[in-house]
Amino acid sequence: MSKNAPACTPLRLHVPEPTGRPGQHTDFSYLHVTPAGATRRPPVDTQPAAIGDLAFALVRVLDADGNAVGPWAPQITPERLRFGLRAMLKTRIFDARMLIAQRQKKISFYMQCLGEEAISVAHALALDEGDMCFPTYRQQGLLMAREVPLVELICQLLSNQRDPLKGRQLPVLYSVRKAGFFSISGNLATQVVQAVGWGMAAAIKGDTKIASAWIGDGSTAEADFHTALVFAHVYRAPVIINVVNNQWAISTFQAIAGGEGTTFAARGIGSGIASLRVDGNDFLAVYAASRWAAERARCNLGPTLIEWVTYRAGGHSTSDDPTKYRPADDWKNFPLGDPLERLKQHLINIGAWSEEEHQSVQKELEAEVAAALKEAESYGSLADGHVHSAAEMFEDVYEEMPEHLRRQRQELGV
Amino acid sequence: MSKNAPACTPLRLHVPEPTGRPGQHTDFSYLHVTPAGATRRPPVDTQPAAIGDLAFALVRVLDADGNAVGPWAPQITPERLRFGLRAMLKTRIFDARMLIAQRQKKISFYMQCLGEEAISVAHALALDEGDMCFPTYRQQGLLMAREVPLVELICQLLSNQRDPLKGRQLPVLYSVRKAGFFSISGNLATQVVQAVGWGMAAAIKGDTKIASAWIGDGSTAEADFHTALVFAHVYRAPVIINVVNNQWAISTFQAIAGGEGTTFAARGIGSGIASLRVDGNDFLAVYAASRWAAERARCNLGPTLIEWVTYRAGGHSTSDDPTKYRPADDWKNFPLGDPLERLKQHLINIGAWSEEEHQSVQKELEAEVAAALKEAESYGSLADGHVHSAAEMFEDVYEEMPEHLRRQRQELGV
Amino acid sequence: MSEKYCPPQEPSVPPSRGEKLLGRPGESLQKTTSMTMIQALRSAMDVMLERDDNVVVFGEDVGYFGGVFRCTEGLQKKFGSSRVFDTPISESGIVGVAVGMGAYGLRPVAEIQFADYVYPATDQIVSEAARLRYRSAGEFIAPITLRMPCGGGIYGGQTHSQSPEAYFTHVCGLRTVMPSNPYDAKGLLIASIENNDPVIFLEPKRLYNGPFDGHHDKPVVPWSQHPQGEVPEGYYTVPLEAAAVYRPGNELTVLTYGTMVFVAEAAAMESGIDAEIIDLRSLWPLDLDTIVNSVKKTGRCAVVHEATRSSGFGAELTALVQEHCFYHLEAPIERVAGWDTPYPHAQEWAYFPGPARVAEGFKRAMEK
Amino acid sequence: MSEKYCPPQEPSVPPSRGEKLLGRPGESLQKTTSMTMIQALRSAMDVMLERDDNVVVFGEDVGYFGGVFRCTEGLQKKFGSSRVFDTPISESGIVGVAVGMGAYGLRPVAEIQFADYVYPATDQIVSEAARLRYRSAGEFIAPITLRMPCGGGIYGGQTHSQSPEAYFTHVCGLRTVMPSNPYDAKGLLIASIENNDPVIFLEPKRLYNGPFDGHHDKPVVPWSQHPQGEVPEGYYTVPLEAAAVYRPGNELTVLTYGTMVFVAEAAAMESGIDAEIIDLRSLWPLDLDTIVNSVKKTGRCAVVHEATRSSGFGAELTALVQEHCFYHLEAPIERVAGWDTPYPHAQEWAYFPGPARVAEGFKRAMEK
Ligand SMILES: Cc1ncc(C[n+]2csc(CCOP(=O)(O)OP(=O)(O)O)c2C)c(N)n1
Ligand SMILES: Cc1ncc(C[n+]2csc(CCOP(=O)(O)OP(=O)(O)O)c2C)c(N)n1
Ligand SMILES: [Mg+2]
Ligand SMILES: [Mg+2]
Repeated sequence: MSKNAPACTPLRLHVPEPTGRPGQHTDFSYLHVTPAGATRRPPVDTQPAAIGDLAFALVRVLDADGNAVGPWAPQITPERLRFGLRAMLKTRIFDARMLIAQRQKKISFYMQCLGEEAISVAHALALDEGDMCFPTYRQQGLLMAREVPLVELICQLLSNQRDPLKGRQLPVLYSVRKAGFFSISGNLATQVVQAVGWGMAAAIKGDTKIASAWIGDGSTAEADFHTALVFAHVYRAPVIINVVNNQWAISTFQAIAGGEGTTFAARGIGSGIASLRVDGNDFLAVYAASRWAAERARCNLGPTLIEWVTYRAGGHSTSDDPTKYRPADDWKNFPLGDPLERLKQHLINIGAWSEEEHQSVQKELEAEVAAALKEAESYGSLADGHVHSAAEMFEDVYEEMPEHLRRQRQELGV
Repeated sequence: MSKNAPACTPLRLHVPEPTGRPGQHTDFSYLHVTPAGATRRPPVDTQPAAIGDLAFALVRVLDADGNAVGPWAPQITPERLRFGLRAMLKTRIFDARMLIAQRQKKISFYMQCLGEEAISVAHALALDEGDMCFPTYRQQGLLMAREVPLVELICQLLSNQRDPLKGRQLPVLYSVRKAGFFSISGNLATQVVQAVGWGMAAAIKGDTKIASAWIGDGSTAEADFHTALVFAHVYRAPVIINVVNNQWAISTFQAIAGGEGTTFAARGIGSGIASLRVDGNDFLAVYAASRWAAERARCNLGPTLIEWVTYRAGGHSTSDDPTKYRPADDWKNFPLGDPLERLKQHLINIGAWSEEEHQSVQKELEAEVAAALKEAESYGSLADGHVHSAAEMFEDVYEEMPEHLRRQRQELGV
Repeated sequence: MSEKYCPPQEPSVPPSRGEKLLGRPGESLQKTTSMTMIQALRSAMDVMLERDDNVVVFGEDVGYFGGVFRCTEGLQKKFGSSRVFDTPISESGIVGVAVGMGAYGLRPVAEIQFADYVYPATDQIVSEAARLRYRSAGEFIAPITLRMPCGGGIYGGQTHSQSPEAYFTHVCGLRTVMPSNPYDAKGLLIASIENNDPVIFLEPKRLYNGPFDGHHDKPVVPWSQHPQGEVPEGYYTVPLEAAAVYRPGNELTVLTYGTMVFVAEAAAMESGIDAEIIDLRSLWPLDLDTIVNSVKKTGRCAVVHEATRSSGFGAELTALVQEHCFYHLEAPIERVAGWDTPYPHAQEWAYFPGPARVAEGFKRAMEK
Repeated sequence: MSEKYCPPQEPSVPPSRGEKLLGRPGESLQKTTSMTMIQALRSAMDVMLERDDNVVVFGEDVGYFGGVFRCTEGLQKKFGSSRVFDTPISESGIVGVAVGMGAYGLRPVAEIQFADYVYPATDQIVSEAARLRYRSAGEFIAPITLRMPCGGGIYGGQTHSQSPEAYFTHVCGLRTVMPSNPYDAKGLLIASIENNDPVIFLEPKRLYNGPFDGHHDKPVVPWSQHPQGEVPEGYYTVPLEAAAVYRPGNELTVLTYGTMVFVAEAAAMESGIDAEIIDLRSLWPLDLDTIVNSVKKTGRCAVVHEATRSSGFGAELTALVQEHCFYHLEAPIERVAGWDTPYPHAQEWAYFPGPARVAEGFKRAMEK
């Protein structure tokens, strides 16, 4: 072997760092935010190879004044938008109340989606009944938009005797089949490839229902994300793959998941998947992009990957203190703002909402959440020991309980 | 939930098919072959984001007449090219002879690299001593270029008493540390992320050595391929990721691995990795692209992914009969030709080779291989039972043999 | 175990060779045919693809080509490529999409090309398929069957020879099954496909073409010369969770499965020990009663498997037997298994627990 | 086991509380400090990062933040981000790059955030790390240490509570270690980092802050009140493959490890049984002599672990004891373990094998 090496300095390991740490000010220019209305909207049947640029652009509809501009401005009635705002508000109020309940030790653990409400709520509006969502723990907005009774959800959070999941799952790891909401796994990323399988099954059966999968920026590093892209592409599965890029994965910045110098939407390009990068705090953009993707899926045009650019405004979970690893006022400086405020402004602009209505809806929803919590608490909680019986622990391991589990249940004496 | 669905036909599953099956004629236009010299050569320090087009192009140097044209035509002496041709020839002769030995039941199993010789040989010439290759079972060209004694290799193939791997590995799963050739795993794709780890280690230690990893088109579907891209990108690991797209993975066409409507080189784009698609049957293009990637790695410019477009001219292994699933004359119609013929023509064009020399070198190498086989056979084979002792089976499980393995060895009475 | 798949009087050993009409619950009398294990498995998939629109078959090379062991040959042609298809080389993907399809309502039958390659799918199997019913309190299930050739004896080296059953038997929510002959292979595969729990279906590849007894230097006996090679052509099931007494005996209970059934038989014959050989067939959940009854009768027990010994499934069998039959045991339970090393290529037969080694174990179990 | 890491007279129980000077082979007398298990683990990594340039530490959230359990807090600041760094969320990637680094010559110490999340890395562990030395006949090795918190007791639900040791003890080529106290945690972690085999290092998270005895309704006892919370500040090792007799006794041998050491102690005290509690520390390879000697003395044996019972590591322990001590056993070996279900969130204490259930098991082992 000969000497080919150019005269280079010694190798060194590059370890990405965020532009802001506690006490500093984050430089958000890395987001490459473009003006609302600037990004083109190709027809749904465009070949993925022809729209690679969209994975590096940013689909935005609402401008700084709250007006809907550009080719992505969707056809949607004020009525639906009002429903959306209400669902976002409900999500936020619910989260805030449950956070308190956790601090009060009524609930053992909680995860909020503060700042990300538009993504799941607007997406839910863009889907059809019977479409199946494969969510992570930060899509409670889907449940609010699909009007799942709050008492049911809170019983799961309290792990009480009416917890539909029988106390088996950590709070927030819901499963709500009737609302098209797949059982949330504690293991990251596993559900994305399952969603592809669900979509393939729908295609095999000649159904018209599609699947929608959710994954965080950090979790895209998991192998199952790749697997999902490969299978979705190969079989043109009717599925939407939603990457919620909220900039953080617990304490690690999105660059540690591979966001530096590229985008998460771009992950779809190599797999020949139509890919969009969208302002996730822009309710109208979320709705429009979701409709575009759902239509593609439903018309046998294949999968779409959407990166939703947003910010995790709260802690990762109730076990987390984000001020340890990022500036405390980061969200305030986040250039895409607050999704709730932005939709509210738009509705006010088009004369479909007002400050007064906002106040009264807020009060109404607060009361609704409080009442639901109260009712759910009346069915007990983990804290007070009113949980599903220990005997139920042995059920649902198999369809029918095998002998060895019967013996174990007897040994426990339940 | 409202009804959003457009009026679409029922969903259906798309299952890709090759353009040719047995008895048919493959339409190779799906390869999008461009003329030699047509693809640009950016400086090594170009940002990956600026060269996404190269992942869909095709780097070629040798034109139909065997002349080196265009910006990728490398600086390389005729001496080195002659060495390269010789190593390719040796690889092909070795493969052919070992295939016969397998048919003669001297060797239990064999895998040839017929038609793909340029990729590993030219790549080896572009690397430095101390650089570490993490190969698959189809890079024997690296061993030929690095002049590993043939007897040593054949002893591994014969699983005999001088097999350096003590009879533990299937034939062809070599490990040759001194030649910078990492132990081949029987499990696909696992070594790519290990190569990234090796490169990260070199960077951590301020070394100047780089890693080069190999994977087949089919195996890119494995999760470890994605993992390798993510880690290589995040830490800017000094590593070259070689995807050998030989169009087939046993009986499945490259579209089943996700090659339809896109390229394997394009898999790097989303991860912000510089990515090239290269004519793998063009020795000069392979050398030039490998040098470009090696220089990037060595100068802390990060990883490069290269898709080598080639064709698996033989069966997958000696257990495989490709006429069952593809046209028998496919290779003849493959538009990128035979790498050996192409380099030979070029060398003849520049006056550095001749038909006569070719014949005599061929004879010489055939004799060398035959002699090596003969010598290796004199040390026994699996067929005649002259293998490493059963006692050695218990060694190297741990650094020092634990008690329970001592007991088992005693039980076996060896 | 559902009644439906477990007719109480199911014969564990089929009638002897020759065309025969068998009565099966809910089925008319059936014609039988001599089949290899490969043909029997293919027939099971064929029958189920025909009976149930929700059954789909896929895996690496299983579509056009019909699988590297040809188990799915002809099925794509017959049922079309949206029922039987090739997949990318991604075991985690194969299992992951199977889980999603199962949640939708299909019954996926997926092939892992070799059991040695199942590890990338571990998370989808352990964390997902096995737990989906439990964590969703029954809202979603994963009625999937994962077929995979296992075991050595074909000079496959360390990555084409493994017997990974112990990784699966530790996972609650999974069923693990391993047939030892064509009749059981077909009946168990149909039962597995119909079962609503995820099933790991291990196929001892050394048995694909004949009842290999470990004498690798002797000519191969084909299934056509063995009574269990006689297989009904249509639908029938062999119940899960039911062991078979493969060879009755009085001196020693042998617990085994897969290839080792025949090796144990050879060892019994060669050592002259009157061994009762129990072919477990379903490893987990297990038919403990059959085991306990036998050990109480013989007072001695040997456990034989090809997988590495330590923390192998034989450990659980040993623990259960000593727990349930302690006062009946006259000697320690013997384990004969693969050594605790990877499966070497050249020393295959020093690794494989052949008849001589198994017979030694039987003798030790008898001596003390 | 290398001599270097195995001083023959290594005391298995450190001297009692208070600042003390300990003599260690090859080390000068050392100051000790009261440490939690987290501090002890951190100290082990700190010492090794300092002593050996080839040691690197990484995993999800372990860099800037210092890990979700804070085990690596301050290490990035001290040693820089090319020695201690965050990784993408990819357990297979974490182990995969560790294998490559090990082949290069580094000694990676990687954290898997919870043992429940190790499954995506199965293939890299089982097929690669564990087999690299063997398949390359020693040309390449994987001297890696994979730290991972395991076990329940913190209301973590099914994916923050698992004890997956049995998947690893079945893999030849792997070492599996589980400390039960700060002193052992530090000494075993240093020994693991120095060892040239891949080590699965399981950390019972319920013990991070104190010797939890299973009485979840009683106040938590901190390590500062326990003799094994007294830890030398510098370098020392606790040998691999060496069990510790945690509590001597004559009536019953208890084989256990991790959290269950203290639960077993509570059960022994509460049941009044004179149990000899053996803390295995290294699960595999195993210190069988200590076990056999004890069982031969007591004639009775109970195995206690938190992992699900069936095909758990307790099965192997049971099998080994009956193989080696059959004629000394007066009663069946009892297994007390987690139930064969996922670890439920709300029924945590009905699942966890607490002192009452363990004491019941002890009584059964004594009765017959
Ligand atoms: C396989 C696996 N590895 C690690 C974890 C621990 N974990 C839980 S959430 C999380 C961060 C996920 O970040 P991201 O995907 O960005 O989602 P986000 O929390 O921001 O919504 C981690 C590492 C896990 N649950 N599963
Ligand atoms: C994890 C794993 N799955 C499956 C296999 C079986 N297998 C061996 S080679 C091969 C095809 C690989 O095709 P490709 O990556 O294109 O490489 P090529 O053989 O064409 O060089 C398969 C499926 C394996 N060895 N490992
Ligand atoms: Mg995130
Ligand atoms: Mg290929």
